Amino acid sequence: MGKSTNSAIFLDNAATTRTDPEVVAAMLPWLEQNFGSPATLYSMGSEAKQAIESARQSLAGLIGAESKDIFFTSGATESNNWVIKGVAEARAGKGRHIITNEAEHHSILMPLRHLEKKGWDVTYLPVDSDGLVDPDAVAASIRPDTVLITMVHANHEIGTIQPITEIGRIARESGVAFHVNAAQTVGHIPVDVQALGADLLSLSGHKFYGPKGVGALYIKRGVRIIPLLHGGSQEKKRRAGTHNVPGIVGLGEAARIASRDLVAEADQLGSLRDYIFAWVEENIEDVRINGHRRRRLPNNVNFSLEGIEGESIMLSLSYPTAEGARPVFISTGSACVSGSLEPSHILLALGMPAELAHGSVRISMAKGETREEIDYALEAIAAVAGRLREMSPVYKRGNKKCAAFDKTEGCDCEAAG
Amino acid sequence: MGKSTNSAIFLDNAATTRTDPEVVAAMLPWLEQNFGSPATLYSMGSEAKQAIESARQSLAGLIGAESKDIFFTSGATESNNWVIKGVAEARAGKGRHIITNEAEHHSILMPLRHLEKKGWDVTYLPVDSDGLVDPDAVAASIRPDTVLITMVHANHEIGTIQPITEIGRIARESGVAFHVNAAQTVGHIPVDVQALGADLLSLSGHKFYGPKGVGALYIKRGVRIIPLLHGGSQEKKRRAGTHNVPGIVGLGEAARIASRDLVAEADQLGSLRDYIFAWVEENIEDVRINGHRRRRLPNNVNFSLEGIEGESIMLSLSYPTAEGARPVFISTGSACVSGSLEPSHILLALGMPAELAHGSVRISMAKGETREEIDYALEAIAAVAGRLREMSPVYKRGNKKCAAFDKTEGCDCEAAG
Amino acid sequence: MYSEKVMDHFQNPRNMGEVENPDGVGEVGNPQCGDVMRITIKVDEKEDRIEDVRFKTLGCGAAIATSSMVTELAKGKRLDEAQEISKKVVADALGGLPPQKMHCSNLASDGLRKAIEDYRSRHGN
Amino acid sequence: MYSEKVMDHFQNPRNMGEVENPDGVGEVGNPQCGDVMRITIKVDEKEDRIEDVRFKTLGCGAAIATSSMVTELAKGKRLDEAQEISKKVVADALGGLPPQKMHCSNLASDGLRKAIEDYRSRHGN
Ligand SMILES: Cc1ncc(COP(=O)(O)O)c(C=O)c1O
Ligand SMILES: Cc1ncc(COP(=O)(O)O)c(C=O)c1O
Repeated sequence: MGKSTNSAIFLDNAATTRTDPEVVAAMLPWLEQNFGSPATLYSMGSEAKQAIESARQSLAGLIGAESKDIFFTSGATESNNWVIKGVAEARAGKGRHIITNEAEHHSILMPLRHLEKKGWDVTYLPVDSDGLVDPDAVAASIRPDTVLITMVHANHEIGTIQPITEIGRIARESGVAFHVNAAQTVGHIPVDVQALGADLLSLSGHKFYGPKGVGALYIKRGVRIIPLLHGGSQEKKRRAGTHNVPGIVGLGEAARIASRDLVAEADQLGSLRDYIFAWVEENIEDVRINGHRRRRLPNNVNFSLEGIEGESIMLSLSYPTAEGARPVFISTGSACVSGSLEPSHILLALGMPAELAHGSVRISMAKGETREEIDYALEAIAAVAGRLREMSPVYKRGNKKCAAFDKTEGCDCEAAG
Repeated sequence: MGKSTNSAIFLDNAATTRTDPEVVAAMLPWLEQNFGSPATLYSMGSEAKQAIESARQSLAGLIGAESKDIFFTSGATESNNWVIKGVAEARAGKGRHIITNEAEHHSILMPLRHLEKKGWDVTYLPVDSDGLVDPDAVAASIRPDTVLITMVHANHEIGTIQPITEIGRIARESGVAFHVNAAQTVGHIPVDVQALGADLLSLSGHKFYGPKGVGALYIKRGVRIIPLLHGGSQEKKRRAGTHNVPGIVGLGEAARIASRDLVAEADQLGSLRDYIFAWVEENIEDVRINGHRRRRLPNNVNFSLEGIEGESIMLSLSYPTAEGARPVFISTGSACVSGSLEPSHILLALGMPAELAHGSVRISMAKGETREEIDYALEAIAAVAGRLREMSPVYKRGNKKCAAFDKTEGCDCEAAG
Repeated sequence: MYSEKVMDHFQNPRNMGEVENPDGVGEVGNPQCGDVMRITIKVDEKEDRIEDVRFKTLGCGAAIATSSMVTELAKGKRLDEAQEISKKVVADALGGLPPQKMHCSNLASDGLRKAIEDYRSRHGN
Repeated sequence: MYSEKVMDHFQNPRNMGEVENPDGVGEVGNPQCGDVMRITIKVDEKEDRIEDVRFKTLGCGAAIATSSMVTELAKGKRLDEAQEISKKVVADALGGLPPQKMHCSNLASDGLRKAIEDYRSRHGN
């Protein structure tokens, strides 16, 4: 986030974050000088081994785990696939039922769909209009053949934080393995595997200022899981493959930094987030806040702008035409997926009508974000919204208007003025 | 490979190679500046997308593939697991038989063992005393229910290059999918997916001066394979997960450099290799060359020293005691695996007696290796061998001596002088 | 993802708005799908020519750019010629569209055709 | 992987070789397993004490270091004391061994015990 007038304002940190310069600095010696493999006995290898063990400790410290329960992977997608396929396979003898919710990340939903094709039964619990899962519904859906409950800690799109502790307690009482996908929370809000009651927990380095292509899975001692990557004896034979030493060192450094900065970051971004909500409601018409107002990630803001479409908002913001204007990078829940413009399944799971989901804007901030940048971005968003609404054939056409939104009642559309 | 007297001589490049400084330089902008995800539409994302597409082209060029058939992974271990599990699952309807050989890498053998537990039938073809698979044996083992043949291009331990083209032809004629694990060959000798007749081909960046934690799988158009990592729509929905942009860019750069340097490297290292064999046979007693003399990787040397054990050779070389001595890093087929010193399954597959396998030394060179360093290393090896043999209670005890080695006849052990 | 020409039409759309007292109106798409295009035309009756044409569009970058391009292509054309403007013609004029945008967000030529039909039905042919 | 003490004994093994005209010889291990230790001792018969002890070892770093350490520990000890030198005692004296090396490559104390037994059997007790 440079300070020159023309530099971009990056507000898509839920997709990926800048690699912290301290992290890059920590990685460089392992890219440039010591390239040894930790599997080897000679000095270069031992140093690499020490480096990854120290990264393991930093990461364990960040999430309240023992370091021997941390297994490095290529990212949360791998961790999630590993959990779903590996626990399913390890526990298939006990049963073939898994519980999750409708608003999960694709790296959870797609492996589950795959299991369904192979005869597994998956319960997709609904979420309420704020995106929350009801712990009672989790309890009610547990069956004798349930072997896994997997819940995202915080949703990547709307930032809603699930009642993980409650769900964890229910899982423990029922003897069902409990997996938490903490890709969006680790490094941003306190995550403690014990407090959450997690048996397994996924995370990804690049979501909290670490490198891309590296992540981890926490596996509580005693939890049975079949490897996803079979092969060499790395990671106690549970995850094969030559260690990505620079990546792992970077992940460890990101964990160390997060342990230091997390609370301050959450405070700072939390107030900016609330400021944004207030500003948007004050200054933009026909806008709706998505996700829970308080139980949400401090760095996440999501709202829908009636009558316009997200990709065009995003493009207008990122390629501004005015001389000297700063590009603003945000994301939207309106994505062009293979041939049709599909609104995010997460927004739809809230009960939101598709046309509103198409108009959604996600702002996700990084630590150090400034009020100045946010003000700039907000003015830009308001201007773009105005311009696109002028272009829109449906905005304020007068025949339909969405009143206060409530999932159970749906969008209350009525003929208006 | 610095030039100062005390710097280490790294001869374990089959385990992992130094990341080429040009590769590191190519990666840095993607670590330090542009951290965008290629999945996003704004400028940072588009640039990242262009960068990975250009890496895909470089890599495709190196192996004679079309770039749309290249899929990025976290390394050869993932690629191999993906192939074995993904092709098995996609073709299970046709049959449940897979053909491989005894001397494969663990990232092939372990997923196969796993499939065996689930009811698959695997034929492990023997190799001869040079490590070669007999194509006729492959042809003879094909059954109506055979769905996959997987063969390593060159063995990582003894460097023997398999008759892949012949096996590829047999696979094609039988309509069986053919996978080549080219982790050791890509970037070192010419690899052309067409010429080899490969339907699938695995590779790993760090084996040819690229970064660790990134690799690829070539999947010929039309070959059916179920994803290993389900989730987002990256890599045409075949391999989910946020792209490791710096890693992929580094892999592409390594491919570009290899396309340029490969032939010269193979020439230079090939003569050094032959020089080493000649030197060792001339200067060290009771030594045996492992692997095929000519059909082998140019950078690979492997021999067994009678009467001593590999780990102690390796440790002695890497922690020399003499003032100013240079450490020499090699590897050995004698590995301490969970509680017992196990000789490499690859050396045993050659029919070698375990005691000789324990005394094996692998020298694997990198481009730019110098005759001076090699001479230094050879003298060091000879000295260490002498010292350890003096310490050995079994060397030249006079009661046993291994004559010329031939797999079918086994080690010809007889009472000697 | 988008060509320069697409970005140009997206950023500087031509003929945005509504023709006053239009002779024909065509609307296609569906807000639930994230794409709605409304094309209004003014027709020079004597010449059977499109005198003026404007668009209003809700949709993604491609939807806006193709709308803008369709109006550019249609303006001044005879109705029978304008009716021939296909999705492909529009996409080609923009230097190509990403494959996944070829169909969903490239409805403007349908909108134009609808507007022409509307004009014809109102004028009895 | 190895402690400094292990590396020291590996690099500078004490009492390497064979006692001349040994009073007892113990050999354990198997070349197929990559580990063979041969311990030879000279016994001060009057004192029932190990006067000299030497080792020859084929094996990994731990095998050599533990052999060296066993001879250090045994030298000058009474036979009954020397017999008490266990794998654990050797490993502890070396500042610990990697877990996977604890058993396979730490046979030297068995070798020593065998050498003592050999001495005793030859001397009739
Ligand atoms: C909630 C959540 N889970 C999983 C992932 C997958 O992470 P990665 O792409 O690093 O594998 C992401 C990010 O893409 C995410 O936001
Ligand atoms: C022949 C062979 N296959 C596969 C691999 C696995 O590669 P990686 O550890 O990079 O996943 C290696 C190296 O370890 C290898 O030498």
